[in-house]
Amino acid sequence: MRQGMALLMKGNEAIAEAAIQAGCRLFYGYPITPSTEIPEYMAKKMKAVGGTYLQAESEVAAIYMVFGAGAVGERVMTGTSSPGFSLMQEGLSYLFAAEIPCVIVDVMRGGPGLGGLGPTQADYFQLTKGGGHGDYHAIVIAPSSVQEMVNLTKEAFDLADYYRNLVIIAVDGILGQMMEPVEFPPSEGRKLEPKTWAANGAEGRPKNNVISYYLTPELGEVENKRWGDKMSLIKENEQHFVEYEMDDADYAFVAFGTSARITETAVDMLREEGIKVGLYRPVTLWPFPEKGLLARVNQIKGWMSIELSAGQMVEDVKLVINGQAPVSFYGRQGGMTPEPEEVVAAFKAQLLGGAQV
Amino acid sequence: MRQGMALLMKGNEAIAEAAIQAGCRLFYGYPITPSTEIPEYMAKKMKAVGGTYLQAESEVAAIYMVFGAGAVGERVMTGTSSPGFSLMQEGLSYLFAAEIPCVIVDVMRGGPGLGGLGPTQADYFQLTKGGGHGDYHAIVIAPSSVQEMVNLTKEAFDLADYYRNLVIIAVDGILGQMMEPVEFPPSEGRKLEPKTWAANGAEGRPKNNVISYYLTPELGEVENKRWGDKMSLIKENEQHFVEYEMDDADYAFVAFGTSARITETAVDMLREEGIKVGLYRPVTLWPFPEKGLLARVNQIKGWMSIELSAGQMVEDVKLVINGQAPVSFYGRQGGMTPEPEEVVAAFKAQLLGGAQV
Amino acid sequence: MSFSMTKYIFAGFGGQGVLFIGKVMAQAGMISKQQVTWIPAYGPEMRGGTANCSVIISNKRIGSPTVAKPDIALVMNAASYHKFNQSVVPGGTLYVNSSMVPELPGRADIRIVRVPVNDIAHEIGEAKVANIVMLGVIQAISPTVSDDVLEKALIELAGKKPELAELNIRALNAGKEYAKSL
Amino acid sequence: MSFSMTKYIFAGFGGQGVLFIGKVMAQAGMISKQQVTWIPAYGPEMRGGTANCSVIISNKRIGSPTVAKPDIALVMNAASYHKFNQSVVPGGTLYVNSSMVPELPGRADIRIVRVPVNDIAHEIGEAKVANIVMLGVIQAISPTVSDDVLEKALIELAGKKPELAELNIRALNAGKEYAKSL
Amino acid sequence: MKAILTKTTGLTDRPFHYCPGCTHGIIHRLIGELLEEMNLIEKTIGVAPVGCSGFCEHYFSCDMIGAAHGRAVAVATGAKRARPDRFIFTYQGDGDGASIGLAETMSAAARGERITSIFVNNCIYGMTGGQMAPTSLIGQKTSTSPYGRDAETMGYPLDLPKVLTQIEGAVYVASVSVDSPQAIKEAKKVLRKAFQVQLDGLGYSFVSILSTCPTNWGVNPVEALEWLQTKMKPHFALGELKVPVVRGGNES
Amino acid sequence: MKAILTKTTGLTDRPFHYCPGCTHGIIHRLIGELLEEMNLIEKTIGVAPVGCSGFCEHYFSCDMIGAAHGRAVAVATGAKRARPDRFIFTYQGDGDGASIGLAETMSAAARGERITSIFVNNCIYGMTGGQMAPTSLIGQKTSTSPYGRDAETMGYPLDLPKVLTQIEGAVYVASVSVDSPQAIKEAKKVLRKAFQVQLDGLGYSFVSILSTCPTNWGVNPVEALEWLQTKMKPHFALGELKVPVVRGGNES
Amino acid sequence: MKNLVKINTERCKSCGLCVHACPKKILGIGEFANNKGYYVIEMKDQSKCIACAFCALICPDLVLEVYREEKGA
Amino acid sequence: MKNLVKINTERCKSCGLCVHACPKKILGIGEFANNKGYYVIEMKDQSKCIACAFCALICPDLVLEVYREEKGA
Ligand SMILES: Cc1ncc(C[n+]2csc(CCOP(=O)(O)OP(=O)(O)O)c2C)c(N)n1
Ligand SMILES: Cc1ncc(C[n+]2csc(CCOP(=O)(O)OP(=O)(O)O)c2C)c(N)n1
Ligand code: SF4
Ligand code: SF4
Ligand code: SF4
Ligand code: SF4
Ligand code: SF4
Ligand code: SF4
Ligand SMILES: [Mg+2]
Ligand SMILES: [Mg+2]
Repeated sequence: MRQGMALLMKGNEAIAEAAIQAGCRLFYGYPITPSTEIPEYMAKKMKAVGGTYLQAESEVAAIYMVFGAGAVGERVMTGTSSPGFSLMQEGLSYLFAAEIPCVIVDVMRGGPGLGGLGPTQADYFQLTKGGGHGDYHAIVIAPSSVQEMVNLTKEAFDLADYYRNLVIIAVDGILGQMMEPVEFPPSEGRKLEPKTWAANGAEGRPKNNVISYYLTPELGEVENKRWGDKMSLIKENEQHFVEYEMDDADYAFVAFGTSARITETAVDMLREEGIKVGLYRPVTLWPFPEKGLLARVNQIKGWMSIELSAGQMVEDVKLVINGQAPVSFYGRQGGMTPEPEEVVAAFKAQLLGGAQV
Repeated sequence: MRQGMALLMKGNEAIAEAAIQAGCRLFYGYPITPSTEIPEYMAKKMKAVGGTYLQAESEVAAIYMVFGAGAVGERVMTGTSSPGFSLMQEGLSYLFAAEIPCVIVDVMRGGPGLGGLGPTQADYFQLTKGGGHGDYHAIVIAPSSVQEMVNLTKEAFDLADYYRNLVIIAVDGILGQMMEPVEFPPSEGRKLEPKTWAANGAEGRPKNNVISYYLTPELGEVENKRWGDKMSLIKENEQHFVEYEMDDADYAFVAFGTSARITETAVDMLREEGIKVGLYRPVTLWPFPEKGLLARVNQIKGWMSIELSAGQMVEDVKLVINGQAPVSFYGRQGGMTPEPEEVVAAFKAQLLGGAQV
Repeated sequence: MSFSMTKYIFAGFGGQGVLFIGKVMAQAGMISKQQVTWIPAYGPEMRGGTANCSVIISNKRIGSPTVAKPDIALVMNAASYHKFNQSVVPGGTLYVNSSMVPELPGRADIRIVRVPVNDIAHEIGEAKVANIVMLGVIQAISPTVSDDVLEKALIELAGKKPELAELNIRALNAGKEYAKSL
Repeated sequence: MSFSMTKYIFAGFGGQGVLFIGKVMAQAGMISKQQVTWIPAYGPEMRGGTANCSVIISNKRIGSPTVAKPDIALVMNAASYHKFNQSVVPGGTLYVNSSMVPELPGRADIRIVRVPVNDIAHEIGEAKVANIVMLGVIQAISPTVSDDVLEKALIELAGKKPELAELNIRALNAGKEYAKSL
Repeated sequence: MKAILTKTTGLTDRPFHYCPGCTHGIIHRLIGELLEEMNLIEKTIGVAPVGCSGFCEHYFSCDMIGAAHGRAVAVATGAKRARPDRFIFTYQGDGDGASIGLAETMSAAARGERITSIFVNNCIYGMTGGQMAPTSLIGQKTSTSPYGRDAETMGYPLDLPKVLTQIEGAVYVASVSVDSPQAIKEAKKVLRKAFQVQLDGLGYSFVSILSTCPTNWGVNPVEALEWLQTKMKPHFALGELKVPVVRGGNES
Repeated sequence: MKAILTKTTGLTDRPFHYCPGCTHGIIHRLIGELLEEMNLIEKTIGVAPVGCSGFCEHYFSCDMIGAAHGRAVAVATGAKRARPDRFIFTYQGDGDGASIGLAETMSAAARGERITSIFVNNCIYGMTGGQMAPTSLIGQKTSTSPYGRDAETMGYPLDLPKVLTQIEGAVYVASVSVDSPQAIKEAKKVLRKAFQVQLDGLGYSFVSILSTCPTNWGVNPVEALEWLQTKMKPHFALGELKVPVVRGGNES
Repeated sequence: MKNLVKINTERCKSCGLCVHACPKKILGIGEFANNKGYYVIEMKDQSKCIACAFCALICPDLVLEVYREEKGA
Repeated sequence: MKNLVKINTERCKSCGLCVHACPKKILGIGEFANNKGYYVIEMKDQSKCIACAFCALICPDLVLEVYREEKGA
């Protein structure tokens, strides 16, 4: 990898390369469009760095291979797309409960069911509310450019190790397939504790168990409270977002990933018409960046969530705004993406026209 | 089954018996505590009625066996508990997209991970927001007594056939394991169309395909819109709830299943102290019964959601109340259940004390 | 009719049949047209671990089916004694299997009834009916259903095994007998 | 520097190399320090189905990477002509592979350039460089990057195959040549 | 004129979406012809996989159900138990049936489900663009074994039919190919027997068919036939590997 | 005094939660003893299943990972690829390894993963209270086969070790039992070989151990031993079913 | 004898399998491309055709139908 | 000879497997119940013990340890 100089790369490949540069030497996965460039890149590049690409027999097996590698304390990743991601839900719940650090990529495609190969963001609920059983959350990161896919992938591994929590990188099919110029600057990374908890062989120390069960409800509640405290800490420390033209905005869009890119153009178009509008772009989907939104509550007259879905994130926006301003929504589904012109029109109809979804 | 006269039955067995009485002749499942009495009852009773109990090799296989039986137009059911339910998420998304009627029981236990065997309601998000990929919803029904498990199970099969939508019966481990007297009154049932769409052999008609994919994003959007319209219709017609002491209430609890039973006692205790409080009990978790809540918005000074989780349904309550009154929460986790006294204390501290979660 | 509700906990280790006698009480309550609930609970061990059930018998609708503070608790082994001894409501009754629970400094605000049920069962010649013996003692001292209803419940639950029903009723009476001596 | 953004769509059926020439344009844009995006799209067929890619070259940050209304569209087969002919912005240019797309009543508000690229490629002796020939025509008529940058891009993408680069550049020049005749 | 070979009513008129020379199309035709010849079109329910053949619902003239990747056998089981009077087949790729769906295939075999699985083995994941399959050959270069499949780290090709012969409920197990007109005729014979085994209610019948993937093998369609003959055939047990002890097997 | 048999350091002091007479405990002891004797305690990572033995993390003295039901082999694979220098075993029930985890077991075998699976076959789902297992015998009454397992509708018991012998990457496959002191000694020998096969890096080693479930079989512990001997043994291939062609197998 | 091979050119994908399979080598890829852009198969000498149907047997895309002239027709 | 079988009564579950396995039939279920409520195993005649360790081999709960008296000790 020619460090420091720009390369034209697909988002999926950029994630894979960034993972390797972040010290990930284990990738377990099962091919699925539109995420397959990730395993393919790993299959090609892991060899040279002495790492392992292993094709699992299924996504279920893949996520539990990740479980095993994470449990022994190694950096590990898998990547998939919506249907495969659904098959991993039990595993995600287990990974959380066993507090195993790992990074999972979901390159979202058209659903539900087998659906289609087009880009969507319709796994938002599944990603952020816990598609698996029980009270848990993964840290969910949503880049919106290939360069950000590089930067955030490196950060994802640090977050996972720092909090002993699974981290999901959520992108739509366009970001996974799109090529943009990208650079790989050498990065610092966080200070991390040694993984003394790992089950990697009890040499000269008491044995470690990495497990996800509790023997009594009393213990179960203690564990759940401890996990709850950890999630509160993450909520406190790790809300990330980017604002575009927000400082003097009267109205604001909320969008992530590709829809944020499209909306950014819509903002430019509206600004050209002299309408003061901005874009609030969540970079973490969980924790949802409430703080930044709350800071704007008194300023913004109306909000509009733009999504490649029937409207999922809009619920989190409403939960934060809590009735203090209208919150509306515009989206496309099934693999379709809105044009900036549509977003502009929807904005005028719903917010300037005062209508509300 | 001695019709008309009361029997002492476990909730799980009551569901199984009700399913058979509703004409379900196919049960595919994989054992898991605390839901196992369902397959066990089916294994015992299906033979006599010429039905089939088949033990699948896994929950993944079970849900796709359900897919096959539903696709040919027969009434079919499966039952599981949280970890097994997580393994079914891909299947649920497929069942929705293929519009296959079926009934699935989730007897919730302690999570996340392997967790424990105690009762919880911590799968609420997974149940109602779509634990699988894509924009979809299952109809989710939450009985709170063994008798209701009978009545609603029969209704579940009608709902599934009527809307060609999967229906989930969600109960916690207590309801599954608890014995209460129960009766099986003969029931009418809805008027239902013949299943002309079913793939059951193209005798004297054009062939049928039961599929869950679309070949282009354009078609994908058309399909998703159609599904969206169906979900709107269900939202319009099928919001169900039960009110307890609500008519003159100043404050209200929101709770379902076992926590509703516990809260009912808390309401009695508070009423004895002269505090005007009531209980709003959602019977459908999806569609969440917004209408009934909205009808009380101007009446109720403060709401409190009581759950066997870290607080999941409370988000849906907040989305409806939308800032017009404080919405607070109290819950227990990991298999623990609150005592009515705790609920009373939490209510006084958070709502009478004015504090808010 | 006035409001009456009785809450029970039956506890012991697996195989001692505590879930069964709870079921008998619930069945009896149902036969006498009361509202009833029965909830089992198990420890993590596969067998020989602790098990218990909560039973409520009430003449009005039962809200919460869980029992934190039983009016009547039955403990068949030491572990269960330690787990539930404190939870009995003041004025309530704690029935203790004295064959397995050593004499211990007990609470003053509840009645503690110690019964050597294993030994009594031994005399009957069936170790496994110790639980029914204790049920007899309870029925004698703090009944919530009539004697014949309780017997009816035992017979119904014996299903197609009359000899079993007969044995159980013998054990029940042995318990009632013993109660007289208290 | 003033704001300039050019949007392309390159369409044809699989195997005609439309994704590749899109990539060449993007690479060239990047070499000339522009912002670029490249997005592929495939039809449902495994092979021989339609494929296309959207490319944007801009001197300022690119928001939306999707291209609904291209400034420049290239269609290598009839299906693609029908799909994209209407979407070209008024004043834009539509490049048509006349070896495969019959003469059709076209739009008056855009420039339509018909090139028999298959035949030209045939003359070069390599059917599969028809796409590069068309790239040459585009470069001659509506360039967004300099000639040498475009050649540099072709060479970079040929990687370790100089003979391939050489062939491509021959095709490119053939295209430019033909453009003169237009 | 006497029709020697004409289009079967077992297939619709919809053109196949497969790559030029892909033998999935030949296998489709054989199944369509048998459905017609055995008079099964109206009593058949086919189950499609996810894979290149994932759109075959549109090609067969019978009712079809589209399963999830790897779950065709589970879907077929659910359907057959619901309608034992129907003829039910699954059409699956090697990734679908031998990787993600391996437990389903093996378990249905163990249960002796009265269904027929047609397993199209092309040693690759075609649909997703040529990744390694459980059946990929040692040394075979794929997009996820770019340096060739190496037994040390990626294991050995799984010969599923051979494994299935060890399972009691799998009563008819055969492995054929479609690389020549003669082989195609033989494949049809074997498929007919497999169908008959189900109609006779004898148990699970499974036919593996070696098939080509010119696109992902990176060869032209004719070379692909040779690749199949010279590279694939030596590595997989061929022929009727298991026939019913009772009647059904020796019919045709 | 000379110690003939004393508690191994391979096990912790925590009392087992198993039912009286359940032979899971015997198998635990054999593994613990081998970990000690082969000096593996500090370099071993064990993977526990979900099943009655799902709490065995607390019994073995080595590091342990608790897998989900059926996924122990996948977890072990992930761990072994991460730490090839470690000795890694899975301990699984018959439901865990032959039903929900069947694809994982077979696929790891096909890949020749350098791990050792100990498969405890008691013909039942013990943990969940006695439901039918893929290994349950014809006619066996369980809570989900209350009228006895019937081959017509529920299929035949799956003899997993026999099937695994057909898979190239499975280099050591054996089936033993623990129903007598002699059998227990034999079982230990076989386990030692299986461990050695992994240490020699030869491939996947799999040991099936016939075990009792007095509780769910509804017999007392001593009767359970007889049940195993008279009912189970006739239905499963026993002994060393497959040994490495190269060295490793004939060590002890 | 005069046999007939009917060619449904729109379905042809120019794969060449029939050319390869024909024992008489009378099939070939022609100059004409169909709407999909494939240069379709063409019969070079129908008179040599023995109606063995190898071509139709191996054609993956149902392009070919083979008829034999009846005796004394 | 005088051998020794150590019994960790608190772990005993009264399953009887050792009783069944002992060739000398010198083990039996006793009268004393441990805290778990199990009537624990007891040694009826240590002097007859041949230290074959069958009991310890078959005991599933690590209750038994077997020692043999060294020659000339
Ligand atoms: C759960 C899930 N995982 C992965 C995929 C992606 N996928 C589609 S088909 C396929 C494999 C195709 O190979 P094979 O089954 O051999 O069929 P072929 O295309 O080769 O005929 C994969 C991995 C998917 N659709 N769903
Ligand atoms: C996904 C999932 N499905 C089902 C279960 C419930 N369950 C726990 S153990 C078990 C099977 C136990 O049988 P086996 O594997 O043979 O082990 P044994 O208890 O007999 O030793 C089942 C079905 C679970 N925990 N998770
Ligand atoms: S990719 Fe391979 S298997 Fe798929 S259609 Fe093309 S040639 Fe056939
Ligand atoms: S249930 Fe069976 S397998 Fe489980 S511990 Fe008890 S006896 Fe052993
Ligand atoms: S029928 Fe035979 S001879 Fe005639 S064209 Fe076809 S293959 Fe050639
Ligand atoms: S085999 Fe069929 S598709 Fe291929 S060239 Fe011949 S006619 Fe065309
Ligand atoms: S060592 Fe042998 S003889 Fe002594 S008690 Fe044990 S089994 Fe009996
Ligand atoms: S075998 Fe062990 S547990 Fe069983 S009775 Fe003997 S000593 Fe006790
Ligand atoms: Mg394949
Ligand atoms: Mg078992």
